[in-house]
Amino acid sequence: MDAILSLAADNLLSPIILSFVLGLAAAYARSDLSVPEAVAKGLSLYLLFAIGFKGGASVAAHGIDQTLILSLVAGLVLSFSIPVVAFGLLRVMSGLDTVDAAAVAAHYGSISIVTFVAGSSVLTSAGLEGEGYMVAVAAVMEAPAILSALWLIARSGARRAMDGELMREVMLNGSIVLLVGAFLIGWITGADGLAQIESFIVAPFLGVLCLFLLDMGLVAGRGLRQSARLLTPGLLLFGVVMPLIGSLAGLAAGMLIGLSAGGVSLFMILAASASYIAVPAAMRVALPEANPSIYLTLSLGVTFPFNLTLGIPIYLAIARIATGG
Amino acid sequence: MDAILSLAADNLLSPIILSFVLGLAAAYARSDLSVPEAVAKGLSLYLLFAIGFKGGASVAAHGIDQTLILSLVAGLVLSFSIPVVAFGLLRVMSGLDTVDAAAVAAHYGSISIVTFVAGSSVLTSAGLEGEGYMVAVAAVMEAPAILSALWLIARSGARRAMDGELMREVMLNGSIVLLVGAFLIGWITGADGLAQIESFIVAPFLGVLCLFLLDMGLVAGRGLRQSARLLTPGLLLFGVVMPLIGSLAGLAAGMLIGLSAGGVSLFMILAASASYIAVPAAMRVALPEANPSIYLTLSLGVTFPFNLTLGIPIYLAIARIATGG
Amino acid sequence: MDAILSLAADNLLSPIILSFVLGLAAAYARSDLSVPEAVAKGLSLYLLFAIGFKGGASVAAHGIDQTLILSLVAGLVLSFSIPVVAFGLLRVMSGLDTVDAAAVAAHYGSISIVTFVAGSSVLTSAGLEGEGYMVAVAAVMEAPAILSALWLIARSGARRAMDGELMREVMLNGSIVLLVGAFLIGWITGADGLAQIESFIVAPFLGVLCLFLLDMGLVAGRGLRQSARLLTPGLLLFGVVMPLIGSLAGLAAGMLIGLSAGGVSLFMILAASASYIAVPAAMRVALPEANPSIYLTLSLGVTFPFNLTLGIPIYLAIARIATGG
Amino acid sequence: MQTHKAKRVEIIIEAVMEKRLTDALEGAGVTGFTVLPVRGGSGRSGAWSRAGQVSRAGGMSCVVSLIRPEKLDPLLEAAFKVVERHIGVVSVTDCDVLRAERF
Amino acid sequence: MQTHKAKRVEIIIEAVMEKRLTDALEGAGVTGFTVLPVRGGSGRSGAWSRAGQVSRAGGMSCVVSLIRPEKLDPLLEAAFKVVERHIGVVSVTDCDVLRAERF
Amino acid sequence: MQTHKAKRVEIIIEAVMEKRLTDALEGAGVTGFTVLPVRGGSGRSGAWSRAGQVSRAGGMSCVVSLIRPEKLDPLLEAAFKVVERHIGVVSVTDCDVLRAERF
Ligand SMILES: Nc1ncnc2c1ncn2[C@@H]1O[C@H](COP(=O)(O)O)[C@@H](O)[C@H]1O
Ligand SMILES: Nc1ncnc2c1ncn2[C@@H]1O[C@H](COP(=O)(O)O)[C@@H](O)[C@H]1O
Ligand SMILES: Nc1ncnc2c1ncn2[C@@H]1O[C@H](COP(=O)(O)O)[C@@H](O)[C@H]1O
Ligand code: NA
Ligand code: NA
Ligand code: NA
Repeated sequence: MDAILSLAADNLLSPIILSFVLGLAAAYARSDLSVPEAVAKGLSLYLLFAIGFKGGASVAAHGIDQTLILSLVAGLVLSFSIPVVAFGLLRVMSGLDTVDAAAVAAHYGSISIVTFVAGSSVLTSAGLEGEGYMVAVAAVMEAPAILSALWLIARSGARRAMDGELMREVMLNGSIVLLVGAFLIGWITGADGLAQIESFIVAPFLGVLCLFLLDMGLVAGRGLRQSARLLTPGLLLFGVVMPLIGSLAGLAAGMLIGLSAGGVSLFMILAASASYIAVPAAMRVALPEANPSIYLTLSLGVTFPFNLTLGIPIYLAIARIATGG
Repeated sequence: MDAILSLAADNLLSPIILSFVLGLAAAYARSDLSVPEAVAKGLSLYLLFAIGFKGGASVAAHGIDQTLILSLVAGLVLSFSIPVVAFGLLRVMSGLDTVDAAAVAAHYGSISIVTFVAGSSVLTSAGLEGEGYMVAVAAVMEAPAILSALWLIARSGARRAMDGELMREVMLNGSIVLLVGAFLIGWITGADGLAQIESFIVAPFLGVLCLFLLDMGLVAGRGLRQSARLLTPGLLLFGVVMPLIGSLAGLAAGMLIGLSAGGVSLFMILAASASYIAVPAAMRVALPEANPSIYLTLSLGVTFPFNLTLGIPIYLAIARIATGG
Repeated sequence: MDAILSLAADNLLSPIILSFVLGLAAAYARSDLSVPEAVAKGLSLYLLFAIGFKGGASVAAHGIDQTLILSLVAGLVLSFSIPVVAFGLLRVMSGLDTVDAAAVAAHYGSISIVTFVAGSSVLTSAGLEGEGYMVAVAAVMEAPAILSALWLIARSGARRAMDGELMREVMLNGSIVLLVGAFLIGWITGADGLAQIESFIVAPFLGVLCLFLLDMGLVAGRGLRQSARLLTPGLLLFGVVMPLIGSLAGLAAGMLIGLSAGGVSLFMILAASASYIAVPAAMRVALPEANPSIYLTLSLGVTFPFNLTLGIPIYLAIARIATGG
Repeated sequence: MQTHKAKRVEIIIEAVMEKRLTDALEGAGVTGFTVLPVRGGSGRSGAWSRAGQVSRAGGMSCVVSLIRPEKLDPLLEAAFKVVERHIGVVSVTDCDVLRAERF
Repeated sequence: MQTHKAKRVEIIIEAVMEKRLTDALEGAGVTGFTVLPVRGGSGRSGAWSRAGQVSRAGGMSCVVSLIRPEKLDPLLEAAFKVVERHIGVVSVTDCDVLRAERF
Repeated sequence: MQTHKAKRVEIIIEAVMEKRLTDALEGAGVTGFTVLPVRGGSGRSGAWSRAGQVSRAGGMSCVVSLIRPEKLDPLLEAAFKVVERHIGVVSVTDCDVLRAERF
């Protein structure tokens, strides 16, 4: 318990968390501080490229075994099934109707790559490292949850065909393609490749992450300021309980596969995190009736900060205890 | 004298000054070289974050004493009072009417953070370092001058109420919030935090500053090309004399408080510099009748280049002599 | 032969090439991955500034001699004359009319600075280094080809006056001004200047290049997907044969002047490369009747990838054999 | 100068639907359109701004198309099918255009 | 398709006044508007461009609002109070809109 | 509110020709215009998008000018000379403006 608390305290007072808090505070104070859209996108391209590449290079260094395949499959299974749990919980805990509940559920089955990135850097500073291929697992977990959500809605009568075009958009959305592509490049070019671009993707990484989290704080804060009234106690509770549940599913998966303490932590983080880029876009296309303020506020305004501050240290501590690592 | 000249020569031939000159020259030659707005904003976010953080980390390292409070108070006093001097001078030296004179005066009471940043890097290469909290002093000096200018106008009859909304906008403008926020983050996370993001905010800093000054040269050059005809000899002279006067006020403040040679230099630079971001925006809201071409051309086209090239080495030399440092 | 193949293989599996391939693949798969326009421009500003500065710093370090002047003159001559060859070839190999053929020819007489940048980094990893002033040669080779193309058209009757305004635009376009300006700054500030901004322009350079090539892959891929049908076999062949011809002209020039193996390689690369930024813009002004899809697809979709993957290693190998370096 | 009667249709639509809309316009025989970026706005579903956003979800595009009057109805039908379930607005203005052969 | 008469109001205003304008519009009962970025322009006070600018001072925004005809006057009154002392232009065009229930 | 009849001219033109166009407008006595960025579009010469582009070659600008009705013809003549050989479209709409003294 002490270890968790001290880790959480360290984490809370790190530049990346404080940058997020600064963004939140600036938004609440209605400062005009803002990051241009193009710059925010540029930062996210950098983060995806860097995290993907490093994952690939790490796979090149450590080799792979069957745990890679098992992890990918487990990721798929989690992404497909978590929305069902989330949907059930939401129907019980909140007054959301089917469409809104399914839309929210899709977000929790999918993942947030920035949470993953932040988690990885906490792992690194705690002296742990996850399996490099976990970025590939992150990529496969983005999309399936969307299918589950649409299936949940179809089940309840309001047939909603997933058209092929949307399917293609979701599977080939920019984040997935860049993450997987950079992963493959890192894998192919290995240590040599990493040496060439290390001072771009490794050294300044945490600093870039600070600026990006500042921006996320601004966006989340503005969203919260506008939509906090939508957050009923039930929804708020869901936004904190659901990641814990997800993390336990991730724990189970990671332990069954036999991942390292780092890998198990990352699995927990992935399962606990909620999408705020790919899934919202897909929901606007497939479920325009669902209120975006609900799912965005919950995912970006509640669950993301929770994971960033308390969640990650908790998952890490649990993973350490569970794996004895 | 020799020391000043050699320092000035060194300074004039540094990459950052030459980048500014390149921008000026490109604008004069009507090249289509330009930095996208989003990129310019991104660079300025980086510079504010980095300079704020480093200031905070330096405070964490050296501790603080009552000079911090005294410096903040002195900064406030300077920012409030310099516009009064500037206004008087302008009324004597130039044919500007009350509104234009007050608007210009507001710019000189406030500060230019890029001049501060450039000055800091000259200090560093001269082996000096100012008190880390001078970035906080920079932040408190941004806004008061605006109030003084509005008071100057109110005095002369043309009542102009400063509405609360504008007040909030000015106090919480993005640059102030980011600068102060990053300062606090640097202070809280200290040496540990700095170590984490050093290769982002320290190593590439001067290079980023070069690109930003290239952009400032382009913007200043375009402004000058369009509005140089507004610069009467009286105004031009003001644009060079006023920073010198300001710097002496800064010198007095720094000496009274007992700052180091670096700290005194920074105080001089702040007092000598003229705003070109926050104050122009506030003036457009509060004094739309004032001609922006006058204050922008003077601040960005005359005083900024003067400080960058000659002013900083002069202030530094004076500070060294005065403090015996 | 083996050396070429192994160099080509190394090159093909480098992060920069694979990043380009990733972009191409993403565009072909119709992923929505994209780099914001402002970010792409920001990256290109960085690359131009860095390559120019490093060239200048290298001149400051090694001094210059008459080969500088000779190289500049040779660059001018090549840029003026290559379009004539290209035009003749196009009239024979493809069904393009005079206007389209002249427009394409202008692109091949001019140069692609990214090809130059990529070539320089291959040189560096092969342990070679070209004369630093080759970036100045690159700059002088941008514009003359445009004049040649307009002259080719005028010859064939369709008089097309090059107005002074366009001339100025072309000579002072942003890339030339930044490249030459940064070169001069690097030259003036020399080793001192380089030391100040090295961790900005040297260390992260290859990583930035990766992101930029990813973007170029996306843009090239989208262009190809839309316009591949315009590429008749004759045009396709031209897109591969013309760079080889150009490179031989560059080889002759470099050998006559007596450049190092690195310098000869760079001359070959410049002569082989085809513009895709400055010349297209000039052609839209001067020859609006020419179909941009043809020249852009050929230059960016065929010749650029060819040079990037196979061309550069070939030129390098030839230059080594020819110079015995 | 010689001008010709035409219609200017302006459709403000969610960015995620932009491609579907322009595909539908092309399907309806529209020969040209221009897409303007949108920075923010407000409507019944609340206010929004693109500042700092990465996802395409919270953003709109503005598609402007100049068409011959007789093509208005097919265009509106096609556009309506896409915007129907989505937020956004469609407006039509009378205008005159140069170079009618282009439409 | 069924369309309805409406007005399209386009206000080009200094960026620093944008928030004050949209607040005033909301105060006047306007239910929706869209903000387009502006890249540059020229007028009696000279030419300007956003290239390389960091300050919001030298920039304009374009606010477009579609409204029912009867709301035009309150909107213009409200807008006028904000733009009065400032540079910028206001234009009104007749238009037809789909889905009138949205306005 | 007091409004005045005016014309709203919207010219979508290749970015490389923007400066030439606005110079021509100024030559024709136009007192003001606003330039909006354009993100993409489609026409007889194909579809295009600014995403990831560095060159100004493949891009368009949108120039909007409000003018007194009597200035329409000189404006169109001037604009036509610039756009003549180039891709792009020109449209004119009737509108009402506030503060006619500004035009
Ligand atoms: N009356 C209107 N005039 C202009 N734009 C509008 C209007 N109503 C809605 N919009 C735009 O369409 C978006 C969605 O509107 P709504 O469906 O009302 O939430 C808004 O955020 C605006 O960008
Ligand atoms: N007639 C006009 N048509 C379109 N935009 C205009 C017009 N006049 C002014 N503007 C815009 O409003 C800004 C300020 O105009 P002004 O107040 O005339 O200096 C200009 O820079 C343009 O962006
Ligand atoms: N009918 C139209 N409505 C709106 N914009 C158009 C139209 N036709 C062409 N454009 C714009 O002008 C560009 C060039 O058109 P075009 O000359 O037809 O290839 C297109 O890419 C569009 O941005
Ligand atoms: Na999840
Ligand atoms: Na000052
Ligand atoms: Na060439």
